[in-house]
Amino acid sequence: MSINPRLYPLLATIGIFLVGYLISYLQFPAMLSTRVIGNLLTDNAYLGIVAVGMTIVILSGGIDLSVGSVIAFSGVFIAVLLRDTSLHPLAVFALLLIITTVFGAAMGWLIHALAMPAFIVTLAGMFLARGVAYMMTIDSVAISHPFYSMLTSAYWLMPGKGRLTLIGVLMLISVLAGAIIAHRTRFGAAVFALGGGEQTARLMGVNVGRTTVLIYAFSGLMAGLSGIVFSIYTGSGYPLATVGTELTAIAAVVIGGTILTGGAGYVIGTLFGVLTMGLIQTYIVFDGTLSSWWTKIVIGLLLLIFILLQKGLLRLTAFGEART
Amino acid sequence: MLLSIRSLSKEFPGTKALQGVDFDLAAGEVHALLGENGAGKSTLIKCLTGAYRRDAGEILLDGAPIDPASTAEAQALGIGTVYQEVNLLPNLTVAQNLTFGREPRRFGMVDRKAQSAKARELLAQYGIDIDVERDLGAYSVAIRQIVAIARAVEISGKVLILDEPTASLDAAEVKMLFSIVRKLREQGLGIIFVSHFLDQVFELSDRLTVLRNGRKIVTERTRDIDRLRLISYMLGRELEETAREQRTASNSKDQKPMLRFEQLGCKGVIEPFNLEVGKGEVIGLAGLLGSGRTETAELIFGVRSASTGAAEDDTGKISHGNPREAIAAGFGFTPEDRKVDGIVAELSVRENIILALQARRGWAAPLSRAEQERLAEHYIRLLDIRTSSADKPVGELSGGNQQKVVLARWLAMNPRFLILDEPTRGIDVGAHAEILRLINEITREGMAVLLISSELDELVAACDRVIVVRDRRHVAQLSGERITSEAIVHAIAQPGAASHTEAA
Amino acid sequence: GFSQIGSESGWRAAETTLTKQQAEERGYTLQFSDAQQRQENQIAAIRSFVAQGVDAILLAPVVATGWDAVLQEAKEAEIPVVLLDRQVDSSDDLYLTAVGSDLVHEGKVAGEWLAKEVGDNKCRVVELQGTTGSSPAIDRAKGFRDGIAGKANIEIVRSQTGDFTRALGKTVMESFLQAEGGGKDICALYAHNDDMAIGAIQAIKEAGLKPGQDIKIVSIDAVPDIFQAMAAGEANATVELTPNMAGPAFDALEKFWKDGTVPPKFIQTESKLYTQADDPQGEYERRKDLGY
Amino acid sequence: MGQTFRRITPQLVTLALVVLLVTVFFPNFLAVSFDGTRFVGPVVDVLKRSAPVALLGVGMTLVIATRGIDLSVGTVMAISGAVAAWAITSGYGLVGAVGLAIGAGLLAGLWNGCLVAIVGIQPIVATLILMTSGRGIAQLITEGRILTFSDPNLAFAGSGSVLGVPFPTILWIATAVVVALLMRRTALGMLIEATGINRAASALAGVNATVLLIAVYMASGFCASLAGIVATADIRGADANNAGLWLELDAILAVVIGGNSLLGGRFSIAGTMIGALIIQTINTGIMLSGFPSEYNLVIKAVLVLIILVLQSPNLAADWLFLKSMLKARRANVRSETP
Ligand SMILES: Nc1ncnc2c1ncn2[C@@H]1O[C@H](COP(=O)(O)OP(=O)(O)OP(=O)(O)O)[C@@H](O)[C@H]1O
Ligand SMILES: Nc1ncnc2c1ncn2[C@@H]1O[C@H](COP(=O)(O)OP(=O)(O)OP(=O)(O)O)[C@@H](O)[C@H]1O
Ligand SMILES: [Mg+2]
Ligand SMILES: [Mg+2]
Repeated sequence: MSINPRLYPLLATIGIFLVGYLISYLQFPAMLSTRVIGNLLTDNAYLGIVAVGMTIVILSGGIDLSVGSVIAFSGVFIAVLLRDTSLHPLAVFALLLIITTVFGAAMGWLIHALAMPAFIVTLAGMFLARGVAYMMTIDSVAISHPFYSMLTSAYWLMPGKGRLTLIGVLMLISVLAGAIIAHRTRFGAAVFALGGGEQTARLMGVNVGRTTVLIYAFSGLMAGLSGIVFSIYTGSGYPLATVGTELTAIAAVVIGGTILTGGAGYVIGTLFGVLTMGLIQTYIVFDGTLSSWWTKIVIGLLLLIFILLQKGLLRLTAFGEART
Repeated sequence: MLLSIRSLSKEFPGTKALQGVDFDLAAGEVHALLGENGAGKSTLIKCLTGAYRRDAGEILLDGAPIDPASTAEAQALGIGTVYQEVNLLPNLTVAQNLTFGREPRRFGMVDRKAQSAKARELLAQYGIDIDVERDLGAYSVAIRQIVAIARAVEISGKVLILDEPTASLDAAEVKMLFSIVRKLREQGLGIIFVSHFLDQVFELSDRLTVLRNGRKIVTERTRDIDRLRLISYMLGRELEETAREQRTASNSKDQKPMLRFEQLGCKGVIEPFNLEVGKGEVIGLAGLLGSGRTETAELIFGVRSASTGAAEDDTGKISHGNPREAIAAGFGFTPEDRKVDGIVAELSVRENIILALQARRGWAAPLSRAEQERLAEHYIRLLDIRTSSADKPVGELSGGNQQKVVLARWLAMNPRFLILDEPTRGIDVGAHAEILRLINEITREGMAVLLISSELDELVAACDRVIVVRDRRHVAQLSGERITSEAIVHAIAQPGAASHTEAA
Repeated sequence: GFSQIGSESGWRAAETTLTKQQAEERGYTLQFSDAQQRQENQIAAIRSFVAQGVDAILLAPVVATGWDAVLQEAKEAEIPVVLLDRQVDSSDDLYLTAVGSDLVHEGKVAGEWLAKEVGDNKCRVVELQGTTGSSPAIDRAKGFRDGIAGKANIEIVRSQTGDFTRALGKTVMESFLQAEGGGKDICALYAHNDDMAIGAIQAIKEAGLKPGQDIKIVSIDAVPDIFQAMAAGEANATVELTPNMAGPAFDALEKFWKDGTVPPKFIQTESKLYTQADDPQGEYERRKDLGY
Repeated sequence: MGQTFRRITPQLVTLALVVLLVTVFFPNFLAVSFDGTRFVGPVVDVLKRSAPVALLGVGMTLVIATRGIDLSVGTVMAISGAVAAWAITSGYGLVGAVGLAIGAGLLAGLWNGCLVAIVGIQPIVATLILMTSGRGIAQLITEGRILTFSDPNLAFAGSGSVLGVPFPTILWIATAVVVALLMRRTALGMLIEATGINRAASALAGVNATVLLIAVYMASGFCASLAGIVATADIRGADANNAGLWLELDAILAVVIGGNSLLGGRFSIAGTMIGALIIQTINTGIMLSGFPSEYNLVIKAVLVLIILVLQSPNLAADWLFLKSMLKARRANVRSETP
């Protein structure tokens, strides 16, 4: 067989997702409707987008804990600006994306210039972004703008009444763009190189500083975009929104087959990681009998099972490889 | 001059690595850079390519001063480098490594097809045909070394720097490399060549420069200098050739073997083999790269678990299923990749030396600080480890000195059976002789040694018995007078030779 | 389908228990979904409910805004939605009705009680706020200020968030005591929920003062433990927020299904004030098994 | 001793600066008085309130030294607290309650350790699993409400004092000292560092890395359970929903502010303890200063950033560089003048 072993983790991820879906379907036949599939894309759009940025960061051996707060900040920023000024949403979007990108770049610069671990710098970034969101408003602010209503109701009705929404499509586009950046550009190669080892990457001619700044800027950009999508999804800005999303995103990236220490993984895998997380959520809602605490326990256990399955699958293939 | 270095200095905390070094490289020459471990060769190269910032001095390329702040800049100037520690990315494919930073692009995107084609084409020059879409990490050290060389050659428009490129290559590959280097020389490149193999230096280089303790000692034409004088330049003294003398015949001939391994093997890794180890015996393992020598050692030391076989000594069966059991059974093992498996970089020289000892005593019985210091001082003196203090992090030592620290760790354990996997890789002539002398000495006290080496001379000089490994099988055994370079080469190359020597 | 916010407090656990009890008593099957305090999970849950085709949706919204789209979807699928205990900003034709108490009103009741209690004496009040940015915190702060409006003798000298938790309530109260001359300068405490008040009571006791006498304590929710404290004379007043929101909700739904009676858009539950005069021990006994 | 002191000098200076800053906004910060039974004052509060983060920090330092991370400590606090409260209300007595709570913490650590060391899951993911599901377990025990108890002995762990010093303070200092001594007076410290820096090489040298890793996660679980007992005892009730929520981040922050590298290797428990004090001083300072709550996070973030910048290794190198340059210039000037 001529499957490149690099692809095994990715194939394992996709395989596990499909098996998971099959099991859910056998239990709840309603799971296999375009409605559920459309929901899966729409509900996880913001997570997918932010996970794409997180994938790039993790591929480089870093981590970005600030994204959840940045999404919340974005929502508040958009809502407050649309409430208090007469700017067009598109202008606000542009402004926001510039801010979040610069914010990410600044964190990247600190990480590089101070030789501080990304975990800590982005942790401070996480406090800061949410703190600024609080300072803008502590209230949740509704967005009522005709342009927004248009965005919210932009969808394509699939056969079977499922909706393929604008934001769902936006997520798919982001994944595609992320995949191209990671796997088809020199910048992407530099990202993988950093993940393989900073010292070596430097000796191979990677401009470590510039690459680090760009990586976190990209993550900031994706977090901003995700914030926009989230504000379209909820139609409001709320400083307490998306607490802990960074951890969900990291989990999705890891389930997607990317190695947390960096240097190996696929952006497409992350899409399936996100969908897997969504599947777990949907399954639990369909089940509908779990108490609050059992919900938490079951989510953790399912996460564990997915990771163990993936590890087992990889070990099996590695074993097969060794024997040939 | 193509490249001139004027009074270059570089200081690390506690070490003056380079002091006012001058160096000239002409177009169309191979210039060897020589010196003991820690002399400053790698540091000079790193200052030249922007990996380190120099403290003082200037560098002229084609007469114009250059000041590369990063290796990327040096590459852009046409300086290609193979660094001492393999400097490629195991998590990228071979093709990505080869074309890194200069990937062929179409519509702004990396063109995978062209990339692979180019990689295959580059490797073809070295007679290598592998799947370039696989991760580099899946290939052996030798392949990685060649990929690094191919990449550096491809980048170098003017200057090619090779820092110990042949350390993990075998004869055929070295030959291939040399022919490529000669071709580049004819094309007018300047080539800097660092090696501890003096034969290779004499074979390849036009001129040579010797560094000692961070200072330049001499630059001469290679053909004007002889081996002994070169060595005395490097060491600052004459080398006693004691180690060259044949080993005093082993005294274990008629005694019962101390250890016996029977039908030890692991599916897909190495065929089952038998091995008897006598007290005070030095057994050599010879073979090509990838023949399974390291695997043999790993099986014995329990790094890999054996699927068949058993070990026993005169008290009965011994278990060695993992390194700790092997250590308890009195084994020791210095792995071939010292950076990955040997040193604990941020711990001090002292802590690295006592690590195994402490691990055996258990956490609750710490060695006293005084005892630790005594041990460290002892081995630093015994092995002539060049370090400013016993408390220096071992990662800051030069490569050869790191190797000596790992050796010291095991000597401190005083095992009865010590496995040395390429113990002299990257070690200078002086230390090389030192280590061989040391092997001689410790075995005289009864320690048995399994010596894995790619240097046949070394095996010939040190061993009582040499086992030849080919294609993951132990195929032949030579002993006593029969151990000669020719015989080993013969046994490695000739399938038929096996039965012949074994019969003898 | 019932989309609950989460289980961040005992009160909410009680609400969940009561909702399940009510559903069981009336013979409905309840699809329960816990959102772990996250709106996105609630939205996803409602969409799943719609996809599953449930008969009605109960929603305890984690935040007021951002429900238009998903409520619209439910409406298109002709599934009535009843909001529990918290309000949303959406236009009111998107849901059948909302059952809840008026958070501002609760705060106001507490404030008015304090105003009456201290009369014209000078009173420096410290405030333990709920989670910054949450609607109860915002509204209860506002209501309380409305309640004491016009009383120049009552002054809120310090307010800091206690995150609705007992532990932070205690921690923050300790620093209030430090900051206000060891507590001698504080006349009353207003806590946005009972849990924080209970934590604060411990802090006051440990500082050597008598809660309920040296410092008057008024809080909101009426959970069993505060009645115990009131019975011991350590707390003064609490404003009830009943966890039985499901009862009125099911009543409204049943009427709606029977003859299409559209209930009023807001069914307000009572914000009853309890003081030490209201048999706190008895109230405690009555409530302690409700799953708080 | 002198070496340890030199190592944590930057942290001590930072702590002094933070204290100074808080004193500017709240002049009485340093005032301590004795009210007959115990010391009172903001500083005493800081020493007492740093108990959870400091206790978590002890275990976290060890885990991080092995190049790992333990995100589950906050959750383990909640579990242990719930177990303690449940045990004491079901009549197991003080010893039973504390024993069971510590047992729960050790068990949680064993679970994490096995996932990391034996199954080979990356620490951050392995502990993330317990972080999410563990809180469910804690809630399962308390059934989602606050499980109150009235046992004065257990409450002593939270609010009692010995010789006027709050018990939590004594507990965290004692734990830190015992663990630090255990690490440095035996070879454990070095073996842990070796494993963190290079697990493969350590294993080849005969270090039992697997057992060591599991032990380290169990130590973290143990410290978390102590923190959980303190937190529960403090409010005389187990609040499974909120106990230890997000405290793992503060603990990690304390470790890093304490001058330890997240990449494992060399560690200093004393540094982490100062780190915990710095964080708690900031927290208490924010509360005392009377700014509105919505500013809390921004103030904390900005202070943390400033501290990180000041302690950055690169900046330290720049300092040395500047200093040596000045010295060199002065030397030059001197040699030129005569
Ligand atoms: N990063 C570093 N930090 C501190 N000291 C260093 C560092 N790198 C090298 N040194 C010191 O500089 C000196 C020169 O080292 P260098 O690596 O250049 O030696 P070398 O000639 O290449 O030796 P070898 O033959 O063993 O490779 C040594 O004493 C070494 O300890
Ligand atoms: N990191 C690795 N990953 C996968 N395979 C490897 C790795 N290192 C070596 N191998 C494979 O293992 C085999 C043995 O390689 P190795 O070079 O260790 O053999 P050896 O006989 O010990 O030679 P030497 O000691 O001279 O290097 C080779 O076929 C190689 O492809
Ligand atoms: Mg070197
Ligand atoms: Mg080998």
